[in-house]
Amino acid sequence: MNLETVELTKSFGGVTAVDHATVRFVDGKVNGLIGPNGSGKTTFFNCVTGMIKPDSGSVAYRGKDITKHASDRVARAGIGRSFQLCRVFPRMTVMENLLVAVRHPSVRTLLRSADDEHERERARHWLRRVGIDHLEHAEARNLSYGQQKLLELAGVLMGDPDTIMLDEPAGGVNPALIGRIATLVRELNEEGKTFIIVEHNMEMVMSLCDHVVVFDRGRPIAEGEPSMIQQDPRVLEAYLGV
Amino acid sequence: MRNDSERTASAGRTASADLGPALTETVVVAPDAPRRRRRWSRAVSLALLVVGAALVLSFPFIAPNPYILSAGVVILNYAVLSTGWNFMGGFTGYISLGHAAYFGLGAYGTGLIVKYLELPGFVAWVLAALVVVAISVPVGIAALRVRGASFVIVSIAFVLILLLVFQSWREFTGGSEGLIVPRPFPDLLRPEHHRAFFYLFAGLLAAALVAWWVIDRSKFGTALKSIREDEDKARSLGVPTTRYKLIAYVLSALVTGLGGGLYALWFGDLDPIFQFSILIGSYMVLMALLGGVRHLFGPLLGALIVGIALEYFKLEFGDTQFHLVAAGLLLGVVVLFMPDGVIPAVGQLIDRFRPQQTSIRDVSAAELLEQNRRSDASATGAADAREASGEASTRDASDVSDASDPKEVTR
Amino acid sequence: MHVTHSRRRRAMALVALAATAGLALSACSAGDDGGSGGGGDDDPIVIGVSLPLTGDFSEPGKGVERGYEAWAEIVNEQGGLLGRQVELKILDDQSNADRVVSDYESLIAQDGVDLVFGPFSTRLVVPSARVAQEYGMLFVEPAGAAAEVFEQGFENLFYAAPAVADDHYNYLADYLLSLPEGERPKTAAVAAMDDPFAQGTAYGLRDKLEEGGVEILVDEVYPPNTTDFSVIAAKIAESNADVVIGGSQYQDGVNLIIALQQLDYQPKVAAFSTAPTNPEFAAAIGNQTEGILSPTGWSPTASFPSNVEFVEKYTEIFGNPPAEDEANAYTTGQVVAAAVEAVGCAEQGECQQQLIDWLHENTVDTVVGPLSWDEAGRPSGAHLIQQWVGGEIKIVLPEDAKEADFIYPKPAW
Amino acid sequence: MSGPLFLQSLILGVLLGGLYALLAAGLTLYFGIMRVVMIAHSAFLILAAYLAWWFNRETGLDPMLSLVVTVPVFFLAGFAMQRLLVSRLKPLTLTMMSVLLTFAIALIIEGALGFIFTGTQRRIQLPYAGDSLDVFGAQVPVVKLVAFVLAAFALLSLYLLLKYTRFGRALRATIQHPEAARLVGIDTDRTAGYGFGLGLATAAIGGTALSLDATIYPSLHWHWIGPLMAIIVVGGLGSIPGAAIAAMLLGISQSLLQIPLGATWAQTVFYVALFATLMFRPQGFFGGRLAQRF
Repeated sequence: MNLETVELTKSFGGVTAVDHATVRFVDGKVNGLIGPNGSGKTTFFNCVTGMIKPDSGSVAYRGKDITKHASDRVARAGIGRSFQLCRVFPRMTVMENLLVAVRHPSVRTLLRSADDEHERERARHWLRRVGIDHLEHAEARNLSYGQQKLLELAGVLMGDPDTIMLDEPAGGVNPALIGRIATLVRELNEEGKTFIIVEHNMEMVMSLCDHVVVFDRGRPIAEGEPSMIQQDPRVLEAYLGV
Repeated sequence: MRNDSERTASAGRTASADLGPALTETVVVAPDAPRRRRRWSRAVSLALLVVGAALVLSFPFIAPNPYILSAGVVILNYAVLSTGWNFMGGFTGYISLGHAAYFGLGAYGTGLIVKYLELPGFVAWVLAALVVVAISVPVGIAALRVRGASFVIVSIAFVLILLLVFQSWREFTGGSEGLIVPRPFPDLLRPEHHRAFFYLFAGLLAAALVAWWVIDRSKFGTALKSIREDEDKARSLGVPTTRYKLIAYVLSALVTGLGGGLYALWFGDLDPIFQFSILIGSYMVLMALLGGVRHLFGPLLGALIVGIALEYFKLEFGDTQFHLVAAGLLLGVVVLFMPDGVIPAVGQLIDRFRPQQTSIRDVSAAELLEQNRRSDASATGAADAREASGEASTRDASDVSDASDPKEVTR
Repeated sequence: MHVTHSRRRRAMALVALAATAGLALSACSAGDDGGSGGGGDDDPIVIGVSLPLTGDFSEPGKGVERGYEAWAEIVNEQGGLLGRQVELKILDDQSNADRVVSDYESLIAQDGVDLVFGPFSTRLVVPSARVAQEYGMLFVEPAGAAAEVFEQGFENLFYAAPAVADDHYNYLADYLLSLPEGERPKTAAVAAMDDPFAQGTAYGLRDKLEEGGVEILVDEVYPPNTTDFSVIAAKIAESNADVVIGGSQYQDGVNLIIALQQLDYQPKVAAFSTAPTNPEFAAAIGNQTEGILSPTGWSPTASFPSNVEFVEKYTEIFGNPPAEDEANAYTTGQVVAAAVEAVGCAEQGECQQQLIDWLHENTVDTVVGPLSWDEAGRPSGAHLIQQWVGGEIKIVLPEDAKEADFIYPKPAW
Repeated sequence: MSGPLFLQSLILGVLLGGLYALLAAGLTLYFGIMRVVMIAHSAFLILAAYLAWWFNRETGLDPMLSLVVTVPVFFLAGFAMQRLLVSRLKPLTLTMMSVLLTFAIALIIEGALGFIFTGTQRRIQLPYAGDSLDVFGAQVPVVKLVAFVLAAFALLSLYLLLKYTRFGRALRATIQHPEAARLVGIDTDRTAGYGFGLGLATAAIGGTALSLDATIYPSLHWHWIGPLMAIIVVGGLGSIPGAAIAAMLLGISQSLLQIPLGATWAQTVFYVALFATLMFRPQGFFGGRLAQRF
């Protein structure tokens, strides 16, 4: 198992966003996490990656407990993530955005110049992969939303994570770009990266994912292959609110 | 370095060319413009650096009288303090209005060590710097647990506490009567004393600037700057933000404390109300912001402008509080109209006069948003936020996930 | 408009500083402007002063300013010093030690004044005396009365008043302790500002009473910027001490008295430094002043010849009679003037040491009587004790100088 | 500590706490509406106190009558400040920059007061300044009681206004969920402006109450801003009842601690409470969950 949570719970005031969620994601696959709006997917993401502290329950990554880890430790353990409304460092250049994400230097190299040709080459590689290498010197705030999504993805990849969690990679971008992102995900998955993707775009989920978990009211209600999920009555109920 | 023709070629390329026909965004970006500017500005800054250093070093000889020289010392002291502040404020974006706390601790630390341990002034100075570091670590750990406005409140509270302690703990600190620090060079006449300290302050400033510069271009600096841009994002990329912020905070306290200690040795009379005043702390912020927190020489430039202006106002309107009004107005103008400081503002002004830029990025980015606008509520929210802020950073503000977000987009 | 003039000149020099920092050469020309003051015989003698015209000590600071101005006007009316007119350059130090130093530095080094007078308040006297010392200037001051002033090893400093702070209440202490057993106060409460002068006066009395067997029930210190006295007053009221001693400047004394009144505390003796001699004191505490005591180095009715002239001329100039701060400032002027007239010079350099030497060896007649100093600049006299009697403040001690009888115990306020 | 002295200090503490509560309520109101830490709040407080003093000196009338003018003027000033200045700041850096902006305003007010009224300490001379009431052997100063009643009345009015009026509902909606408020047709910008005005109006009332029994000088506001900041953090940023409770508790603690510790050390109670709150319960003790993030 790649990543699993046991009885993970988080509530805000009276609202329980994640409710005793026990979920397993499969290593080496593209995992999908779907569910209606407000079903707690993003909060679940945030709990797993240490952005917020869960009230109870545990998270384990490749057999190690990471429940209490702060988000930077989670990242260094090999889990990279993107944000629902993509987040880049607006007033840094595209290149600098990537250089932030290098696997973190030891104390000895901390004061070395960030202008490290080796890291730069790696950064250019990822920029080429996502297709924005011509923007290397542009400030991130001047990029279009779609370009920022690609930049964010490149930044995550720069940290060389084994597992990549994407929060709505298709949200707010045009269909052409969605196709490009999907292709990239598949390529990277073939190269050995595990993906966990929250997505509303059913077409994308169904075509891309190997394994899908369905969330409703803060807990998983179904999981399995996409084709099976599509026919699951509980899923239909959750989505249609019957 | 690639040659020019190659760069020009890449400049002409559009995003769509790279992303294939599927992507219709037409963002034209000129990647060579920043580079050319960088080279140009590097030459200019080098020239300015040489001229500036020469001016600073020769100042004690061209200063017409000891008073002007002492004003020069005060301004160098301000420059040290605001550069010290900028280790924290500039890199991480954590604005401390209470940095006078470390100025005061450095000064009082030096004075008290001389008084009680009877060590030579400069030994006391170094020891006091260590004391400042020792104090700043726990305070930093506590203060950096919170962000934004709470951090500002904590920083103000810290300096107010120290003021109370140093006023009240009379047996130890001398209370409101202040503390007299003996001169390290008792044989020097006053003008010579000023001159010696002018060079000491200049040396300290140079050391602080070099340290800032080293960090600025280091991996550490890049990580700190990512904290300034978006702390949660930086963490999610694996930057150990807590530790890095603390290091920056302690360094900042150290430089400020060293400035305070040197001030104590130079000035000789310490008074808690002056050493621990919010006003001194706010001058540090004003100077750094005015010059530009992202620039090595920003705080120095700000110190020069504000320092001279303060002296001018005190002399011209000395029997009134007019200098406060002036400082307040200046701070207000900086905050409202040029939050990035003078240096970028001047840079933009120069850009306006230089030949046609190839970049039409801003316009196209906005147009693009228009195109990309969808019925999707979250995406629309993002576009709104970007338009409102004029910046392209967006935040996840939907779901209940806002609890994880430090700097909610507030409308 | 001499003040404005001086400001402009100094401002010019600052512009020069800016120019030096920004461009390069132009500062040199400003140097000639500042370096030396008036050298010729017809030039006025320029006297530099820095005073707290704003901030914690602004009230007494302004009194000192009026005293200096009156002195200059009276001297000039009579033909000046050494046949030259005198001119004051007064700067505001905002009650800050850092300002006072840079003020004197600029007055001496930049403006090249011929003489300096001291600032107000002990806290500011020490740093400014050091500047003066390092430039070799004579430093006569009207307000640095605390013991520590004279322990800094200054050779150029002279305190222009009859007694140092600790001795201000000597007559009162002697009087109270000489009362018969049954009437003598048995307990006392002290509240003093954390200021060397205020503490010096209050603790002088406290220590003498304590030696005489009076029990000290409350002993509080508050920082100069304190405005809320309700709890200090509550403690004093709770102790119900016979004597209340306030080591006050002005506003703090007023606030403390009001807070004590609010708690309906009625002592037999209420002694406050400085505040009760202020002209606005009575109105500020609702005119319930009867019996409040204060030491003073000076009395408007004292018969020293120069004093009569001072009170008369001052009243003419300002429309109301002077108070103690004004008199102390005037005394400072008299002391310096006596030295200048005797030595025959008034300029920076050699002359200053001659002035200093002369003052160490001679006695000067002033509005507070003849003054002479020890090697550290301590005067060797005692202060008078005044009391509010029938709506006016009058000298009640010592016996031979009294204008009214001592009221004891103090009536309710 | 003896019984009567304790009672005395307790009463003084309650009277002080009432004033703190009113002022902290205003401060936390701005924060709730706009995520703005209004450093200039206490400067406006001192400004109002000066206006009351000046009014009293010029007319000889009771300083409380100056409220008729200062409250509406401050309300408008707050509205204008929000609409013209604060709303110009970029949302991304709003919190930090608003701190600096309001700090600048505080400096301008302090400087202007010094410029106009000089740095001399001022105090209103009231005929009943020294009067007091006897309550179980403790003396309750009449002026402090008047100031307390004024503050309590203002705080109660604020509470009723927020709780029961249409405007209050709009304001609370704006505080809790600006987007949702906008969706139901509330003009949130305007409402935020009114909220700011309301905050400044509390400063006007607080300043007048303060002027009755305090010595004022231009830089006095620094003495107030620290405790007020501490109060709103301890009470939970944005929570008015929290601010009021914290104000009362801290005011009483300060007053009681002054007896064993002395006036200066007692003031540290605010900062100790502040740091303890941040260490152990950054969201504040009485509601609000925003502290850590702002």
